[in-house]
Amino acid sequence: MLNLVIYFPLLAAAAIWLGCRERGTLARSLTLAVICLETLILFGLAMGGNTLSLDAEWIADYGIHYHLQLDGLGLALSVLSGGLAVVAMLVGWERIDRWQAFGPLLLATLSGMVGLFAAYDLILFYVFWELMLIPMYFMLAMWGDPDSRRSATQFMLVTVTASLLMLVAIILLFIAHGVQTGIYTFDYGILKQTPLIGNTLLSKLILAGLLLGFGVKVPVFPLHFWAPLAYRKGDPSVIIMLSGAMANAGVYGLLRFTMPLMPEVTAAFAPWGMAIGAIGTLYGAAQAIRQEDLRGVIAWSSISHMNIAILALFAWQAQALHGMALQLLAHGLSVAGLFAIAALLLDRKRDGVYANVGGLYAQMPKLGMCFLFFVVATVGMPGLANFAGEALILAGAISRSILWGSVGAVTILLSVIYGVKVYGKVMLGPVNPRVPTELWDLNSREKAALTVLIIAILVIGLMPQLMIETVHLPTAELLAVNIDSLFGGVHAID
Amino acid sequence: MMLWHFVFWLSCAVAVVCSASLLFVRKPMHGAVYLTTAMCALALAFYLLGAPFIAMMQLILYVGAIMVLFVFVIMLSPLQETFPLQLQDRSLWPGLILLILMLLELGALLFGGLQVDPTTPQIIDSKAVGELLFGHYKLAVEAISTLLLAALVGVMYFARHLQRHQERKLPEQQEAK
Amino acid sequence: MTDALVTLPMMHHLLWLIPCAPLLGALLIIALDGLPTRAYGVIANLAVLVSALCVALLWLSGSWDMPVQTAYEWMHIDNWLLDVGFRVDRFTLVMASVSAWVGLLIHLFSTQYMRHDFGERRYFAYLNLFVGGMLLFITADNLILLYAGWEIMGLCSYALVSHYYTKDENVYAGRKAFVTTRIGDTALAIGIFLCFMQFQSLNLESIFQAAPQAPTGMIAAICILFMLGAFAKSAQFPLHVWLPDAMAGPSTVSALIHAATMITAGVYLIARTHVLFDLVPDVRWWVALVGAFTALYASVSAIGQNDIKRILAYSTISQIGYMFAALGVGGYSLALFHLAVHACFKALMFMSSGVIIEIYHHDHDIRNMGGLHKQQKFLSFAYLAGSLALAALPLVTASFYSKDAIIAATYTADHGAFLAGLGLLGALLTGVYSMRMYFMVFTGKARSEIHDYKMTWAMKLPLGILALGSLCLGFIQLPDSWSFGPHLLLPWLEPVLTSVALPEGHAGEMLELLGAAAAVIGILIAWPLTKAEVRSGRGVGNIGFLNKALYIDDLAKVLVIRPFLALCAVLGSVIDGLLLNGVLVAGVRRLMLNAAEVVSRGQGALVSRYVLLMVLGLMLIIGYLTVQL
Amino acid sequence: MNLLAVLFVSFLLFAIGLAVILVRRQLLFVLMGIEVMTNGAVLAAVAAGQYWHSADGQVLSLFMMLVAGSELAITLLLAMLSYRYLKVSRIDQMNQLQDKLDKEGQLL
Amino acid sequence: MPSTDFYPVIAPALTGIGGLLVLLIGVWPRLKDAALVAFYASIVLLLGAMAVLLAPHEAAGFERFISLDPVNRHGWLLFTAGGLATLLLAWRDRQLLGEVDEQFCSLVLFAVTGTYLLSAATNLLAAFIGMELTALSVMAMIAWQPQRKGAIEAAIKYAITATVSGSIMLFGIVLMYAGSGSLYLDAIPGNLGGERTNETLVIVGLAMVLVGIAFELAVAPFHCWLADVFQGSSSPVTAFIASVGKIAMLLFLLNLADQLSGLWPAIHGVIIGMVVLSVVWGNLAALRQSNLKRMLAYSSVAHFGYVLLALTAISGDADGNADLLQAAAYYGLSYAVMNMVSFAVIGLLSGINPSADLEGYRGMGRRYPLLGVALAIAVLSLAGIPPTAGFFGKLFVFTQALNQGQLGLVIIASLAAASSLFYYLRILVVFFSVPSNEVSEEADIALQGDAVVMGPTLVISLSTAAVLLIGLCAGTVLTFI
Repeated sequence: MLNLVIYFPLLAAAAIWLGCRERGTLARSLTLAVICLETLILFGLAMGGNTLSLDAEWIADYGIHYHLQLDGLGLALSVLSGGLAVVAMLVGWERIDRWQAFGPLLLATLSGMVGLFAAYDLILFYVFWELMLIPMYFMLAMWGDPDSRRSATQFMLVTVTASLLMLVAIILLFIAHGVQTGIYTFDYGILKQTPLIGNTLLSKLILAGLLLGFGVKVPVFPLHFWAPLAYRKGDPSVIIMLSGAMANAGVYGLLRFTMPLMPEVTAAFAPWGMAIGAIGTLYGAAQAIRQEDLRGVIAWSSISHMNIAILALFAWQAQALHGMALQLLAHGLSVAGLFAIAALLLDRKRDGVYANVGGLYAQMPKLGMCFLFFVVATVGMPGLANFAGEALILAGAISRSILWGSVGAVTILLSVIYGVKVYGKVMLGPVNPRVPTELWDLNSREKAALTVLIIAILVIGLMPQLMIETVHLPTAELLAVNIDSLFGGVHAID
Repeated sequence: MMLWHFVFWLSCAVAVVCSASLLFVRKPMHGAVYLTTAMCALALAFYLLGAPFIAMMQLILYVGAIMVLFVFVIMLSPLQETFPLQLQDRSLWPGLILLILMLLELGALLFGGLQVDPTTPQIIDSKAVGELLFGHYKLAVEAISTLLLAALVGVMYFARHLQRHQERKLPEQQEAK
Repeated sequence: MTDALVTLPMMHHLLWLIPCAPLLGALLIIALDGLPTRAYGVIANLAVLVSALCVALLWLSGSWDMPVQTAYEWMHIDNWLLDVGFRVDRFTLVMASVSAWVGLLIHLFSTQYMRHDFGERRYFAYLNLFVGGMLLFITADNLILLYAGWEIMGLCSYALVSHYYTKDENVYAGRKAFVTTRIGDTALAIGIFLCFMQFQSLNLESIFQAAPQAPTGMIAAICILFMLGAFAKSAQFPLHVWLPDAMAGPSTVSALIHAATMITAGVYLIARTHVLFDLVPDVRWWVALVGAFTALYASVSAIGQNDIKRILAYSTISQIGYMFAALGVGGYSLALFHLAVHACFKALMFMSSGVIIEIYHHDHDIRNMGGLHKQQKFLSFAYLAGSLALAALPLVTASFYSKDAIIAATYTADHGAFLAGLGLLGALLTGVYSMRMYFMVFTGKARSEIHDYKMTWAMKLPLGILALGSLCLGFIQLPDSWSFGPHLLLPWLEPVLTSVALPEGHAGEMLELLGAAAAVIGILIAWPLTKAEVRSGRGVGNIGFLNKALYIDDLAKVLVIRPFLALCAVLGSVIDGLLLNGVLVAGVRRLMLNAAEVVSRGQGALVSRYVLLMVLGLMLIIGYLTVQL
Repeated sequence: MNLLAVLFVSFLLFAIGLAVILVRRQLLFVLMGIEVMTNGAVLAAVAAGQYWHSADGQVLSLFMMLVAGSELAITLLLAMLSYRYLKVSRIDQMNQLQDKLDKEGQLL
Repeated sequence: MPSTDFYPVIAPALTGIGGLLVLLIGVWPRLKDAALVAFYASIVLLLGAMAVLLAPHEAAGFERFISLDPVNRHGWLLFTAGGLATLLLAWRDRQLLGEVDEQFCSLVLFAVTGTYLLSAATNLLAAFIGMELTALSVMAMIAWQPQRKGAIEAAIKYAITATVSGSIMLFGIVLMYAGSGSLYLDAIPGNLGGERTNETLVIVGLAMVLVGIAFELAVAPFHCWLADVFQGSSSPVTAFIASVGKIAMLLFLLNLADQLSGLWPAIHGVIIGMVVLSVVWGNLAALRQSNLKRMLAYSSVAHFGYVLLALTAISGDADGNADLLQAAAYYGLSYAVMNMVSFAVIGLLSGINPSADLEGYRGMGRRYPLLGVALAIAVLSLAGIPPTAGFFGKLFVFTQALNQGQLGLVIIASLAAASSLFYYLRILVVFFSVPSNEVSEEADIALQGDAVVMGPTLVISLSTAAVLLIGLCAGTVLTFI
């Protein structure tokens, strides 16, 4: 079953690619069907609530296992990826050309993501980590703005550089663990049973590598530099996958592989981590304020929100971690919603630069309402998904460190500044004379895409307990690392 | 023994000097002559070292075959130009400096504390060589014959092309110009 | 509590309906597409009516003590136990009644008033959502739910202020309102999280129970944060700047949000958490000071306004200032009393002002009005009732009973004389600007064309009820020092909301007299002032210092907004522009590409260079070995 | 016989051969330089063989000569082809094959 | 008492004699179809492979000259496959058209013979002869069809540099012999310390041998010839050099390191220097190349830098030697297959873009999607993206090097690997962007007969599958090496 859900999209991708060489429309329909099916299967699994697992020897000489385990958190994030893929398809339905290429790439990315969330072996994880990257690169470079190639390349280079250093760190971890216990293995299941002891230079290096590799993807504050450009230049459909689904992988990786595998050094780093998260949150928000185009604002807001997740991660505390899981989902949904809006505007030949828009509400009230809904979700309106995540995160973070928690909380203010600003600039105000008059409001396809997101955001926001229960088991398992004793003196209340 | 030493080092010196003169001569043909001299001197040195077989081979192979090949090529070469050494060409110097440095290093390495027992030359005649060659090294002989064959094939092929080229070079040259 | 369960089983289960009916109404309005526009108004009215009736039922049931209902578990992680739960006590009931019923009246008024407006459906959706948010805020039994209601109000305020979105100023005003109040929201949120950190609970009751054992420093921090939240939401100095601009929305919105309900949320918040504030009187005193100062400051500013709605806006700020002053000295129930009274007369005035503006062709300037009394008698009398209530005309208006008690109460605090002095001065000026407004609009000759406007019963009924309330609501609670008359409200509230002992004897009487005198004098000053202004065409409204409200808004722009934006820009260009994208990305790119060229050049294309490199390599290797061996 | 001294002489020959290659860019001289280098190696091989009183050294040198000869044959023909086809007799005129770097704008 | 097991000799003898036979068949007057010659040559190679497969699995030596051990067995199979692939590619190659006659085929066979000898050599002389045999055959093959632009130049450049490096290696062999008194690799460590031996000479000799090896592997700074030779020769020959010649040399190097592990620490510095120079220089030089073959050549320089990374830690007393060598061998194997794919693709497209300029490939991936994907897989493998063989090669090498404490080197290598992605992406982007111009019908490979594309297609599909399989089944592959 596990293999099926991971490789089904990949096989379908190959089939579609081979079968629909000149038939883009067919490829589009098939891709949508496959993604929907995949998402439904994943959803069913998530509802079932069981943890799937599979373990086999892979490369015995290096202790690499083909170990898969898909628990609640992984399932939730996988379902999110699938759902976002559906949305990405729906909002790119007409705009994206050559579905016979795009569809398979999208499917391959999805396959990589599901595999990533299921991987229970560091090398396997890395394999899927890179696997989802390649199709993503092509989608970024081949579609999107005419000059998206450069930003895509920058994204790819930065990510891969960091990933390679992360690989070095993973290998070091393998060696350090082997030296410590005599067992040389990359299997996460075995590694986490004997976490790395001590706050040595080696473990610091390992942590640094992991932080770098995962942090770039998140993107954590000083490593975010690729993101604004890539988010702005890529096709919004692709960016939905990149920012909404793929960014989660970074946080997920940090969650899985830092604290449980080397608690001491991570705990020592945690205050810094919280500081980075908090500062990054504010910085992202502050930059979002000064953007002059819709996609720029969304990009920075995404950065800002993902940094909150980092704040939560390093708080390593029950509420914060659960909140982080919620935040990942919520951010995925809301940023996807915003990019979907950007995509729909792009369909209407509006690029979202303030100078070219304004007063669109008059022509497209429904789109405007949806836009406002996503803005409001993004700024953390209670009752919507983001709030559930942010409230838990900030409560947890403040419990751990009043200073950084409070600094992070300022995002409540800053997010609303950019949120209502961008909404006002794009949708409200006097009608921009450059805007053509024959813009159509949402059609049923677009409505469907946005409704999926809106319902998901509402459901998670109103009944977060559903999600909390889904992710509770893995999170509790991660929390089993007795962190409070580690934080001890290091982390007294500032 | 003195005489041995004298002749041996003299022949070595001749070899070195003649080789070095390659650096200065203007015409390839002169170079070939110097080279031949150096090889003959080396053949003498080989003989003195106690390797008469190799000395013979040196004469036959190098002087007899290789140098003749050179001379043929020089004669066949359409461009009968001279090539004066251009010391003012600055791109030459780095190489020379590097080589001198390398020699200094080697000198330091060899004569700086390295101890090797002196040895008296002992004649190892062609019989011993032959036994080894066709005994232990029979596969090597086969391999080297294959190598010669390969070289032959290559030469044949290129020669064919040289021929072909000559047959149709005129129209092509016109075009090229 | 058990009593309540027995006597009111139904109500106990229907508590959720109070906030949720309007929320559902909003949802329906959004979801149901294609109905006739009028139907949306009906839905909205019905939804609020349900809430109002539920509240009324609560009154009628007679069990006011803490019915609690838990709808479902919202979030539960370890000790973070968060339910969607509602709770009503006497205090809440008063507040809910004000919100629901005033809300209902304004809804009713809106059906007519917004009839020819654009975006009616949107308007009613937000209005319903807003009432839902307010009621959620009031009835919430935990801090997060309370915060949820608080935020929903903020959002609706934003959307409704920018209702006429085709003008940039209106959009900006909405944004300004949202952002400024959000400053307070942030503080409130941090305060809530600190509460959680300290008490490991978010439920109000359990927090109140645990509070006395908590360290004072923490309580003080929480209270300061709550206080900031309240100040921003309730437009207290210096976070009041958004309110005058927020008048860009429809007048009904101003009536509902910026007069009766949301604007008083801050008052409610502090009263609600008074258990905490009681623990730190020093912090509480600052509430009083800011309140009293704002009362005066806003009155001063109101005098200089010419825009009828801005006058009302400043008057609202001022009146809320009184409420805060009451809160600050511990007179929570006094604040609530004044809140209810203020809701009546201010809603009345705002709605009326909407009609007035319609009549004068959407011109807000009172200098261009005048002479309306002859045309609109009903409106004139209603407005007069409101104005007098605002001015707190002794004995006949409700505000006299509520406001003067506050001034008296402030006297009991530390530096009480100073606080009371601020209040009295404010009261005097209130009389001035209130009546100036009335005189300018209704008396004299018309200074511009008066548009014909027919008010239907749907407009007159709410105005009538509210006018009645403005005049008579005070009679339920005459001053304590008076031996006669009903004393209904404060004693009834006593179990949940304490008040403060008013000054006894001489000082008390003195203050009462002074308060009454201030109002009367103010009203008396207003008449000649208006006369002079009408005659000369120049008056207090032309004083820039007053008109610009002491330039606080401009000061904020210069001192806060611009530096903030500049900071954002500088940070962005230094960190992203220079360091990351400049040095790192572009630098590495340049370095690599140039190095590629250097390497390629170094290797060249000639075989002699190749050999040279080989020799170099060999030389280095032999050198290395020479050194090594 | 001092092995080291002979080795040094052979090094000297070797270096001279290299020098010829580096200094004389005419194809024929380059080839001669290569021969000098090989000769140096042969000398060393013979000396080493004598040092160990073994025929290995001589076998080695014999093979060297053969290899050098065949390589030379091919190279000489290549040189001829080069004269004929490219009209080039100096190695520093051979630059058809070289790095061509893309302008920055053509890159990604 | 040298053992005289004949098994190791069968395969080289078959190919060597087979080469001669092919020559003879070729001059047979009535036989004029080149295809038949190539067919016979292929049969010879298959027979050689059979001989290797049928030989017993234990290590077997012949006269201490060459020895066939399990690693070499697979190496030999690889070389045979490489030779076959070269024949298949060359058979109807556009650039070699009409010139793939019995001579070319025999040269391929001779070159394969050389690689057999080289990789299995236990005697320095065997290695030298094997190397020279390969080099000589290749030298002729490079200039095949001398009219091609750059063919002669490439051959001359190769000839000069190869002879120089050959002399250096020869000198090294002589020095090793002078220092130890033996040409047998397995005897040298034992001889040392004995009377009249001299370790210094052996080490200097070893270093010079290493220079020769480094030249053939094209490790910086001895790499310069590679780009010119790749560019100047036809794609089948390039493929042969990359996938067969270099791997044979690599196997000899591994053998050398294994046998002389005691002396290895003395030259660690040399190897570290080579590693750093190679990964940096190779990747930098490739960054902006406008010619695909040159780009792949420089990438090859970098790749062998990574391979050598595994050899920086060989030493006499470490138990990790076997793992290190295994990692390097795996890397070499993966390198061979992925380059085979790339050059086969280049060869197949040489009708459209004979100069192999990158720009000429614009849109080829869209025009020929299967070809594009094969190339994409190969290029991604070169870039070290999982789950291809290239990734696991890097993983193993890095793991082993880190296990020996080479953190700094590994970080340099991984940064260099990251920067390499830049030019690999350039290849992919060019291949998959919008085609810039139409392809003439004559050159369009989709329109050509099966006979023309069958060979390359076979090679491409098999080696692409190999790239993936070697990666996915790395565990199994490792047990073979």
